[in-house]
Amino acid sequence: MNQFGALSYAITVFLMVAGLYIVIARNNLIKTLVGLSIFQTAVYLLYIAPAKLPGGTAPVISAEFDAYSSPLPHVLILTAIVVGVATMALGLAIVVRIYEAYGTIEEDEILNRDREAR
Amino acid sequence: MSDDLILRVVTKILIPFIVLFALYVQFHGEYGPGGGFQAGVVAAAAFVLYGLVNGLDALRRVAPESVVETMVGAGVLLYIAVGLAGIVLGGHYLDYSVLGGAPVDGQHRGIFWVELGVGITVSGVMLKVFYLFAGRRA
Amino acid sequence: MTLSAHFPVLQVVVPLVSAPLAVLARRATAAYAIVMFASWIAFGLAIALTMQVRSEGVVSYPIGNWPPPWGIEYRIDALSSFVLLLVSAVAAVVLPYCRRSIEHEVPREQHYLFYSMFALCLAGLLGIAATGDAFNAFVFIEISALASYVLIALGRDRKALVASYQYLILGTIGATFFVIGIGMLYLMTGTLNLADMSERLAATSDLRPVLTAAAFITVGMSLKLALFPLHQWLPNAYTYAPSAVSAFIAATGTKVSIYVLMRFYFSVFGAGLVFELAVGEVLLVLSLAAMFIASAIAVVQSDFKKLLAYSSVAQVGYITLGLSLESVSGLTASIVHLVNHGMTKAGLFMLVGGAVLVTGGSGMDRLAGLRRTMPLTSFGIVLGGLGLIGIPGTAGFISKWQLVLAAMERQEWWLVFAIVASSLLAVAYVWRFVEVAYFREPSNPADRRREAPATMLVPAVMVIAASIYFGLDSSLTLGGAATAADFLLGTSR
Amino acid sequence: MALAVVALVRTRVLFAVVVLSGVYSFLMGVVLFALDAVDVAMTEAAVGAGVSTVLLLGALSLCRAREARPAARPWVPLVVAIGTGLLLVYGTLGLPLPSDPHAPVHTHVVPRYLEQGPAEAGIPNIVAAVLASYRGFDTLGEVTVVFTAGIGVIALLRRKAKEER
Repeated sequence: MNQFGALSYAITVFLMVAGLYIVIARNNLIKTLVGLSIFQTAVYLLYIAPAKLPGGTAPVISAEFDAYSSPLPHVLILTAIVVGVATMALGLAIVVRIYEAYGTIEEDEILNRDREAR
Repeated sequence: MSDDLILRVVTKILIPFIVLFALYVQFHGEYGPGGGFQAGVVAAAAFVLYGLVNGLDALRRVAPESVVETMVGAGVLLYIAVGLAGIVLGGHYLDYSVLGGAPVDGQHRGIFWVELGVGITVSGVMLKVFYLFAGRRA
Repeated sequence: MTLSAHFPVLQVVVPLVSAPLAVLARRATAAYAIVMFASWIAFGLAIALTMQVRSEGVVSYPIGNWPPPWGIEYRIDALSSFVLLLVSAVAAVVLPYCRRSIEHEVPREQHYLFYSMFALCLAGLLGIAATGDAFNAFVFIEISALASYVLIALGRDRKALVASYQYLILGTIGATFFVIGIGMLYLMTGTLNLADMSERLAATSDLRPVLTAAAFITVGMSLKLALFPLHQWLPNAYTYAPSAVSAFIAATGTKVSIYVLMRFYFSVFGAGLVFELAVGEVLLVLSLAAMFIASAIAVVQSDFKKLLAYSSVAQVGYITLGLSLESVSGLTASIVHLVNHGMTKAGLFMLVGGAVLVTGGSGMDRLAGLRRTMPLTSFGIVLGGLGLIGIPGTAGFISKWQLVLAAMERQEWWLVFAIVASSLLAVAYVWRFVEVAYFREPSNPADRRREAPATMLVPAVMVIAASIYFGLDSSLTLGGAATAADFLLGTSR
Repeated sequence: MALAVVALVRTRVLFAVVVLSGVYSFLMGVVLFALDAVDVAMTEAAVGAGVSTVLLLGALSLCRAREARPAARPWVPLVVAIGTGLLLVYGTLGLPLPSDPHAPVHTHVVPRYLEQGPAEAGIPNIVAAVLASYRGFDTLGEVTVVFTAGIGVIALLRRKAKEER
């Protein structure tokens, strides 16, 4: 079970690094947003993985089970998912407006166009 | 898109079931997984499907944009109001125990209305966002 | 229960409820009235809460009547009531200003949405200050952040969209870092209540996750509070946002993030732990860098709003400098500068907003000869500028003097010198305005004298006047800050 | 899942990026399900694989569909990202391992939810009970976030681009 634990942390860290890399390195506005959502998703694992108990079950109380995974992280992550998608929707709306105003969604091209306009 | 007869028939059959499923998820969330948020998403999906098949104008007749915008605000308002009801009835903010005779009844009632508020706002927002993105193309 | 027992939660709920009401009202005037009414109530509540904290000490409110740590607790102490007062006061004075200001900047059919967003931003910021729960703080950080992205994107220039996008990306990274930090703390302690967390952290044996959490929270919040060099989002956001938004967010947004950092440093981790980590040294270096580099950048700006924005980055440096000194007097300087600078900057952005409305832009060339066309506005900006420099008689002096005292207390004479030297840079950028407005001829000599509309000018002048008043009589601000600093360090491990 | 992410980093066709992120979210949903987080899994599948993908496709159809060219200096971001990762590794080394029933996650606050939840809140799904009652204020915040995003999108997209200066 310890290997499982270490593995889950390893995956979490890997996803986080990959997501963050996309966010910082990429020029394309939409891809940056995708990277951001991967980065956020990795956090879900950080919270949820430690909440599981071996032999436990989902936290819906019934007479058949006596071990449940911890419900509180689930609640927090539900909220985090919603916040994530809300941010994504807003980000995309801004991207659409940027595209209409500039005709591109590449960050450096946008900066160039602003410089030319000056 | 709307010319395909099979597509129209299939969606016509499908949509009531999706709505039914949304209602199930909304009101059964206390016993199984689910709740207002998921139900809102599913319910909005039903309308989005209708809009995709029958066109945006047909959808506007079923769910006028102004109604949808009202839903966006109404859900949040409902949630906040349930909280304030707790204060009015002599408890704390969002204290559902004072909403019914026995504390557990109050909790039930509170959770029911709160989840409903979530469902209304979420489906409203999803639908509104769909309108805006889809309407932008025209 | 009496109504006053509910003040902590009403403080946040009143502005919160005005947001959906404004949307349902649809009409610009109705939405405006609702939100303004709510923000004034919020201001009144903040005053009442400050009194309560003064007489009774910490006020705790269990939401849903679930005792903490099971439920979410609102917890108002000397520091949070101070921040609540700042945020709600700025909102109460910026809102009357909004009406005429945004008529020129935002299409009329969107006004009700604008006011709704403004209410949400206000409610979010107040919620951050009021809550005693780590995850609840994250949720309200996101409410205020999303609302401010929208408010900034509503600026007239297309660059506002890009500024808002960059802010969204960096802000979300910051918030996610914050969540990672909270997650680690939660995994170590099993609680989200800040007071409970602090107690249980004292008992943890393995410090590695705690230190990592401290690092993540510091970086995350530094992004939000625009600590040099993580300030990239700020200048464009302040420059291209609608004037009223610049004024409100500049005075409150970064300040509340600093509050969160203070809260975690002193009420959760404990001063001992944090400053063992060399956080003080790092903060000190970055603060000095902000004070000098950002001020130097400000001097060469060709847009006055951008100049003020870079000056904000520099002024945040003074606040974090006080924080890095690890002493009551340093912390007092931080907290009092939070308010003094917030006030001064709000006034300045409001006055510039008026000038933008009349002259059509905030470029330095547009402001040429402003003394002739808008004498009152120009004079107000100069007074505000003196506050940025820290001339005696202004609020800015009070906080800088307090900072100097804190540095002398530690016998760091070079630091005293650095504070004075960086103020000279502030003289340089304020002089830019004086030179343009007072010694250049208007680009169009036919321009007649024309001040901004009274609903904009009066609130702006009131704020600047307040910044002078608190420069002459600092008992309220400095006294409050000292109490808060004493309380924080007194209760800190 | 990791493969999907690697492919995602490398590809420059935005349509593929969107599809891959949908696949990734769905896989994440499966993993969460395996971790006994049923509610979360359901939401992640519906939101990550469903709503986000639809939103991304919608935005994509309004914009250009290819990323221009790779970034000029990929080293700085790589260093920052890996630095963050290393810090995280350092931190996780000290965390209680998952599946330890004595970890604080399972012992401090949670037992009351599990033991008293059905009696106090009256419903057996503890996630719903905590969500709507114990931490109901968080959920109010969450709805407010959705509301904020919704109103924000309305404010940004309802106006036609032509009115822009």
